[in-house]
Amino acid sequence: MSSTPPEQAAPTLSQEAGHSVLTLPEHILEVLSDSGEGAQKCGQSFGAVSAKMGNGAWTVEIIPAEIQPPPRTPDGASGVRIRIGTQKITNWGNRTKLAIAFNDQVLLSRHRLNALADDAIILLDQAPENHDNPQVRQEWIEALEELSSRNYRLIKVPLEEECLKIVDNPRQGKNMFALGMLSWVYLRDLERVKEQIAHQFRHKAKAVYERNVRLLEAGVSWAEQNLDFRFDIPTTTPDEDMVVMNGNTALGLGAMAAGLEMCSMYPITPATSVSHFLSESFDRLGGMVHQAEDEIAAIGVALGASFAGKVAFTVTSGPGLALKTEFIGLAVMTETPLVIVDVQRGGPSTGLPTKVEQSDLLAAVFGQPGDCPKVVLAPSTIEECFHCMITARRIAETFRCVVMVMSDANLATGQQPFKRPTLDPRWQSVQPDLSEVPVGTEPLQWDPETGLSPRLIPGQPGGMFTATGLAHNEGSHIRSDPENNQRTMELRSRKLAVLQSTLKPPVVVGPEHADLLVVGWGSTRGAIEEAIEKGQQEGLSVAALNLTFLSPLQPGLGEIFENYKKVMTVEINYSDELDQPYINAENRRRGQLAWLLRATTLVDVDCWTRVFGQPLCPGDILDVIRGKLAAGGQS
Amino acid sequence: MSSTPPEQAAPTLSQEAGHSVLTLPEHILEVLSDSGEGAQKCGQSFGAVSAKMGNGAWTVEIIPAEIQPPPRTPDGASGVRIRIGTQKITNWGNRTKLAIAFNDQVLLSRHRLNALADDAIILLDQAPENHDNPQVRQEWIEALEELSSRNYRLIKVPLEEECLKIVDNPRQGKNMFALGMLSWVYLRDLERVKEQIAHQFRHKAKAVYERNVRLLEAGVSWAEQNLDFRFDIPTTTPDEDMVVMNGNTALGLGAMAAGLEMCSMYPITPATSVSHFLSESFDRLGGMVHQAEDEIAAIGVALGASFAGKVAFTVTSGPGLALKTEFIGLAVMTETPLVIVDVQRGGPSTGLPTKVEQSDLLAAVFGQPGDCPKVVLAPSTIEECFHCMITARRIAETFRCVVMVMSDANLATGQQPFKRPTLDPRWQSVQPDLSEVPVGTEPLQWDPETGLSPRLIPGQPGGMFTATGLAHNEGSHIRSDPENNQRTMELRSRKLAVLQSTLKPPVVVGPEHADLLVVGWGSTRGAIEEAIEKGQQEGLSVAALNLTFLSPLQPGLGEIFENYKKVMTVEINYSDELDQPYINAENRRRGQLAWLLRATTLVDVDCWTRVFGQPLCPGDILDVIRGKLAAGGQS
Amino acid sequence: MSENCGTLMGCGVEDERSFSMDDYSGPLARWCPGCGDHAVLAGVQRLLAKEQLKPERTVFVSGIGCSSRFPHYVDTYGFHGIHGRALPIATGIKLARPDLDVFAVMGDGDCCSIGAGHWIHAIRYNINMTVLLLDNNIYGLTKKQTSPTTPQGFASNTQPRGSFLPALDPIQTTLGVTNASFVAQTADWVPSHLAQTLEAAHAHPGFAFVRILQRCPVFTPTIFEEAAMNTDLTELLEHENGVTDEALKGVYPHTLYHDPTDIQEARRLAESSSKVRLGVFYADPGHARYEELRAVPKRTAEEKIALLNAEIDRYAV
Amino acid sequence: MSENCGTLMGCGVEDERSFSMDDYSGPLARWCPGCGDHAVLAGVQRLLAKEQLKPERTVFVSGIGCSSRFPHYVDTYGFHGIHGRALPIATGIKLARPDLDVFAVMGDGDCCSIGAGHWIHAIRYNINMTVLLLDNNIYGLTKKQTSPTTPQGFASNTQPRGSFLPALDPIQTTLGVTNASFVAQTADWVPSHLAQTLEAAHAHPGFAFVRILQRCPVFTPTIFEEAAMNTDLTELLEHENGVTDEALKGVYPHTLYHDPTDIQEARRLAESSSKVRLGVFYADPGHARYEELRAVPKRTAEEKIALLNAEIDRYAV
Ligand SMILES: Cc1ncc(C[n+]2csc(CCOP(=O)(O)OP(=O)(O)O)c2C)c(N)n1
Ligand SMILES: Cc1ncc(C[n+]2csc(CCOP(=O)(O)OP(=O)(O)O)c2C)c(N)n1
Ligand code: SF4
Ligand code: SF4
Ligand SMILES: [Mg+2]
Ligand SMILES: [Mg+2]
Repeated sequence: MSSTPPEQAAPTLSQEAGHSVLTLPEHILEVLSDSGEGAQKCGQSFGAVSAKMGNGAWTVEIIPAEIQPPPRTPDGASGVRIRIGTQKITNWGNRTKLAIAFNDQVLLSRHRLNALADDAIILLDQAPENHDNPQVRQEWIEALEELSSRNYRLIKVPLEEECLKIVDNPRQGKNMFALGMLSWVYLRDLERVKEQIAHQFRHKAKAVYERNVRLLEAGVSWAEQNLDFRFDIPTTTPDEDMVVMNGNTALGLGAMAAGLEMCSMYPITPATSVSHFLSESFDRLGGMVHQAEDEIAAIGVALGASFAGKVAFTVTSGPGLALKTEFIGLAVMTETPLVIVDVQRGGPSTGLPTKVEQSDLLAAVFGQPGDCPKVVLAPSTIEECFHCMITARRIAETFRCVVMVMSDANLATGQQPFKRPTLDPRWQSVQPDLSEVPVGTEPLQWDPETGLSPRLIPGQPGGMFTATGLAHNEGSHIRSDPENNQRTMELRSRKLAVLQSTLKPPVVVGPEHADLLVVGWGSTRGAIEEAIEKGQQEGLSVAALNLTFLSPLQPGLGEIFENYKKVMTVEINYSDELDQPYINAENRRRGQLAWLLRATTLVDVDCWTRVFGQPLCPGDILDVIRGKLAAGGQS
Repeated sequence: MSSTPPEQAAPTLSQEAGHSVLTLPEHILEVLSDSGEGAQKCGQSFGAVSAKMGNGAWTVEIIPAEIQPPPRTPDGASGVRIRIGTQKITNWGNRTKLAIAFNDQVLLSRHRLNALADDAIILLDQAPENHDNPQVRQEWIEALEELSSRNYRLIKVPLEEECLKIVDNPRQGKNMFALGMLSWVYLRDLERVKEQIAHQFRHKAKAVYERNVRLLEAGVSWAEQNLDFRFDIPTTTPDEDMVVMNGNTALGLGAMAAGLEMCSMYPITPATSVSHFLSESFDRLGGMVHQAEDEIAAIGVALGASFAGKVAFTVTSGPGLALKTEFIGLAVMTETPLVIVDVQRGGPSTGLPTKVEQSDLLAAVFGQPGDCPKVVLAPSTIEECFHCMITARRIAETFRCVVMVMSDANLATGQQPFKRPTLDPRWQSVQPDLSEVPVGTEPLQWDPETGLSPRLIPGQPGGMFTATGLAHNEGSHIRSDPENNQRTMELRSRKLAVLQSTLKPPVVVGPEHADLLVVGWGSTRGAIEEAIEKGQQEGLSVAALNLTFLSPLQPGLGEIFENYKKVMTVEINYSDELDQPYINAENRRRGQLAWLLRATTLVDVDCWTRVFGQPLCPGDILDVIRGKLAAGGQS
Repeated sequence: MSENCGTLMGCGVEDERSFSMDDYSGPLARWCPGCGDHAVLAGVQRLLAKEQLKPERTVFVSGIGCSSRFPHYVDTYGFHGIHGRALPIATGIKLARPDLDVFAVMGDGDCCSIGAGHWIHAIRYNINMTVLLLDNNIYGLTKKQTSPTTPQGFASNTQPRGSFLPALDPIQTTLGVTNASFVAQTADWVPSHLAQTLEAAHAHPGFAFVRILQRCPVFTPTIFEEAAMNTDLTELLEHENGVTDEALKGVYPHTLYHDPTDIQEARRLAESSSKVRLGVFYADPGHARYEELRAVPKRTAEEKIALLNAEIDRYAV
Repeated sequence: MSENCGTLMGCGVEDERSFSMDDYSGPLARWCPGCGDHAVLAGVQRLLAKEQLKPERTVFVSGIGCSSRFPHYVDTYGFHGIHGRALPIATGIKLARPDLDVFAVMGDGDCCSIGAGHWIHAIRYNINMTVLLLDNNIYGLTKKQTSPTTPQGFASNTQPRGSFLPALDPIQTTLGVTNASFVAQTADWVPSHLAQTLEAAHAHPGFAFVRILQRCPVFTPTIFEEAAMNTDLTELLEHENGVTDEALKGVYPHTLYHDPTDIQEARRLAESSSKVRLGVFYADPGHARYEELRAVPKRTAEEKIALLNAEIDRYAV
């Protein structure tokens, strides 16, 4: 699962049909519109075509907080960033090099967020400049003034005007015109683009497809006639079959591949789309999405289904996870297998529902009253979103335990090509065996060494028992004596140690000994590894480590950390910084993984974290690495 | 709040009216019965009288899991342990020296739990020996056989027979007869005992009182005629006014003394009795107990009331705390003052509802998705149960934050005499000022250094705003930009550092430098301090530290720990032990406070924990200390 | 009602076992002497024996409370869950395994207070299960706190000067929920009526909600005393499609002919309160059943793989 | 209805301010163009101005959803809470401060799905507040998932082949709960009816539940289209104690005389479904109100200390 960031090869310039073509190892572009103008569709199509042609790609949606925010407002910007490269792309990169904006205001939002490179090329619809409404014209003037603080190369495009030649409502045309422009600029294979459009409109009338192709072609020819730059990001034909999808789709497919048979959920952003995807296909496979009346019922139904012989899962995000807390305890106590997917978003409370954060880690590991040992793991790529569900289901069943899968909003909506998984029937859960069990078979016949025990399933003659969340013995009979309570807690806890004993130490990316080790978990992996690779190219002594298992932690961390002068985590969650008022090393609240690592290894693990509601940029991480290494000896 | 354990003075023997009177610094006794036979009333009366006479005392209820368990079953044992001493008593001690048992089976339960000293004197009702029912007679024989494995001094008492001379139903008489016996054995002031009975039956007919006094006196004279031992635990007249109550009553009184005006709750053992107590008196003080439809509504109502200008609180236990998780996040995010009392019980899940555990610490500190800084504190004595509510209310209001008070089942039902609090009107919350605020006053006018801000209360003209759990700015307006999110998290977190800067380092009990420091929190304090004091008397180099604040931790811990070769926690929660299969230093799951301390101080804090559903015994802790010190250099 | 053995994952062989009430008895029930829960347990065991339900294909699900200990005392499969959440767990079991015969047992706090949201929605889902509300008008296990069904004025430990509000009527509330399909009331002290009501409920294809008036001699000894002693205070609802016990009619002087398909009349009867009405208020097997609407095909691992491959193809590069 | 100024912690001085609709306007509402929530907001602001409610003594409480953004757009105090929990928060506010005028605004998912338990209990508490259910038959904010009130067969992202179950009827459900005191239905597209219904609800002393049929042009454009366009599909409930708009009667051909104190008839009307019925189904000011029953004396700190000392004396040694 290691990533190879695009090489920083020097760009080469060539000449093609009168236009300079700059060959680059990678590029970052954005499509920005008012909500409802289809920038996301345009961008996702562009990303998919690029992946199909053999580029590495990573797309990130830019999602406004409202359903239909007012047009022409910075807050309402809707769009997508696409980073493409010759090699595999693992994160959204630093700043955007080329942006197509359907109006000045949505562009401003990205400008204000410092998302655009200082020398970015910007293709901006010029319609507002001469708008009927004087307020719009005034806003345009002010926006251009504001934008002039940077060295952008701003190109006015008659986007609306050109579209009106083909459609009545330009709101439904600009995105295809833009796709045409981009296809020309990036030398995309037009046939593939049309195939993509055909697929997209496969449920619509043919005329719709044709109109969109006309828009596409108009965009191509306008660009050809008016633009003086093109970018070639060389493609490499992948030597294996590839698929491209976002993390939530991958989680859903993974769930089906794992043989999970029920997804019991309650809608919550950014987790819901897992269930949207599954609602379309799951029942054909004999599975079921159950939308429950609330999050508590959602996990309760999943637990009931698991008790009855399935391994069910539920998918949620922060506020929903909070509501499931009590039921998680019951699943742990009754040793009912259960998979819980938490697609993390910005917190606390309702927080930033559409934005990324990694702030549920400690709540996942420690959040339930009483002693609740459970497995917590985190996918770090879209591909891992798929495969982790298979791992999760298998662990849940083997260990009769709760497995929490910590994804996040960055993985959820990000698209990335990856090797097409070769499905294996053994990944599927085995249908429960309902044959009779001998008299005396206990429902919790714990192995005294490992704490493991086989499940009894309703329907098995002779196996009748009552599961209970009260303290109980191997017969699941209520017991409150001290020894039994101590022993059963021991056995439930032991399972984590047994699992841990089967795990391998995590693999460091970079030198085995160095001045600094940067540790991360989940979706930040690509950005961190790219940063340390850049750092190494600069001669910095730095390595990276990504942790898939957070509970139990993989073995060998202490030994690994010894090989580095300094260890720090990089996370998308909150930590105090030492230069802030009142904060000192003693009272500092630290990043969540940093906490876990410090308590476990007693190594002085530092952290750098941000809660910007955005994925981290490799460039910012690199700056942190430089700073940390420059800070010299004091660790 | 330091405790002085009873001195281990040598017992003295004297002769009084033909009976040997043994003078002892302390004694532990138990009264054991079937549920409904009133052993608890007997024991609590005995404890109260002892306290009034000037003994130190600590009572612990023995509570069966069912409401009316079948009679004559070990599981159904109901009763009370009372430890009295010349000096202050801070915990339930080690093993019982004298037990009165109303039948052989309830006695067996305590025998099996190893709760009785090897040389305990046992006064056992002899009625079952010649019972009509042969099964009962058989059980008696087997029980006596089982009990003979110890050196108990077993004395058969015609308890039922004697009671039947006075009452028709001995189930309603034995406890008073027993109280009489105990009063004689322990030289209690009979007038005080009668006063106590009078108080107890003040709502009943005079005849009831008189019948009970007859039973009492019968017990006294039977003892006088038949027993050959008496114990004198010398009393000291306290130089200040004292009160005696259990921890839940103290929490309730503390809440009223603190000026809290609403307790919004849902019944849950062992927290409910706080609200039972308050339901009787709170509304006379202008307060209110609201029993909500569930735990979520309970905290929601409290939050609403706090928003409207009160400081409200809710009281719960593990499963209820789990359900409140989401609302805790909302309170943190909206900076609404709120006090949450968690009377901890055995977990996980429904666990051991009537038994003690300290397993909610990490859930309290870390249990909410997203970054939820809040204050967590733990009373360690009944007296602190009272005072901590005043602290909690004040912090909640000053810092506009959530304060969690972690009590437990041991404090909840344990009774102890302590200095009568001198009430202070300044403890009361100030009635909200509803005067107009100037235009532009923001609802979250954060001090940029401290993160503190004054509350605006509905009713204040000019102050209108909408509280929200979404990310927001000082105006409480929804904002999703990166800087605002980072800054507001910083400010909410900062408040903890500011509070921490006002706290004093905790005070070590025992030597300032030693081989071992035992750290604890909450109700284990008395047992730990008694153990280290005994240890010191043995010449062991050991000290103790109790932490009142768990979030933020009090300052100076790192420096304190440096003065000890080894540091360990002693807690009533679960931890793996290194000699168990598969467990090693790396994968070991540790006590909850140990985790916090390791991560904070990077000191290799070890732990010894038990989940026996019982308070810890000083003797067991002392054994652990001996073992830990014997283990020599390797820490 | 369950489709026993054979349908989904069953044995396919004719079952020759026969079961007595004893075959369904778990460990000795630990309720207080005189607790109405004992009578309900006996009634349920009688039903199980009468219908010869296979112990291994029967599941009792409960929440937390005195009444929720129920599953421990029946020798079938069981899930003693958490407070208020019996119905989601039961729903999950039945959705996963429609072949199992599912009973849910709840207390009044459990069902009507903390569990109220699930209760409303489970009525609406109308999943085929037998649902018993053991209503003692009090929180038993936690020792006498007011429940939603506590009569106004009745003193408890949390409302010591009497319950503030009129008691919630679970029958009326259930009848208000769209898609309610079976609603009945019986009492622990009328064993034959209890038995017949349980039979009718179990036979009903859908969510069969039975409120059982249940005596708690420890905390609410007075509440049902009169009704249990004085037969004049009871009115039996009688109908050929309801519960009709000729023997009982000799004991109870008041009988009312009521057609349980008439929901308007059912609501009217639930409203007026001069007598304790026992019987089937409403029953209509024609309502939409969620688990039926959600039936999914059974697939082998290989079939799944094939379908899944087609699914993945949609994302092929 | 609130007792403004003076009672509990008020100013005692005559208030000379007068408020226009604009005085109640917060920042520009960010709902989609054409969203029915805009009309409800306008109706509420009209009510506030009509009743001259003091902005500082008025509190809007909501959960999470499109509709729950409501408090942000009214310039009074507000609490934008968490999903499903508007009613507990509103209850806490009103219990603590009966002098405040409290409104609760909820979506159909918010109130009838995740909030169902609180909804049932809030109806029963019957605390004096005005409660608006903005029912667009869908989860709006999370982008088109089935809600309990989604019509059977209507496709959503979680039930793409159509909602499985018949829609829950919030009016009928509310009418089933003991102690329900005011239940009305109106629609965002009939402003004058909306306004009068809000007035009646606000004037009602108790929990005044108003279901507002609310158009969501983005996710359920078809659901209310017909009803909003074709006046023939609507039936107005008319009564001197209900909502009666002579002007509207000219527009809507069907009017039904209904006495809102007749709960049986109200339930009957809520049941039959050929027309969309707008009006007051039930209103009776005589029901027990929890916050009234719970009124506590006001005490000074000194009084409290004295009472508390007496309390502590009980524990003196
Ligand atoms: C989440 C949670 N809240 C509260 C409790 C405490 N509790 C246990 S049983 C119970 C109520 C019991 O009353 P009821 O449901 O009527 O059942 P009964 O005991 O009367 O049969 C409560 C509040 C709990 N176990 N879990
Ligand atoms: C605890 C929790 N669960 C789920 C969500 C996600 N969520 C936000 S709004 C909503 C439902 C919105 O539908 P509705 O209540 O009908 O309001 P509308 O948007 O239609 O006005 C959901 C499920 C959440 N924010 N919190
Ligand atoms: S307390 Fe009441 S309900 Fe509970 S077991 Fe005893 S009699 Fe039954
Ligand atoms: S999505 Fe629907 S309910 Fe939400 S704001 Fe838009 S139109 Fe209104
Ligand atoms: Mg009950
Ligand atoms: Mg809605």
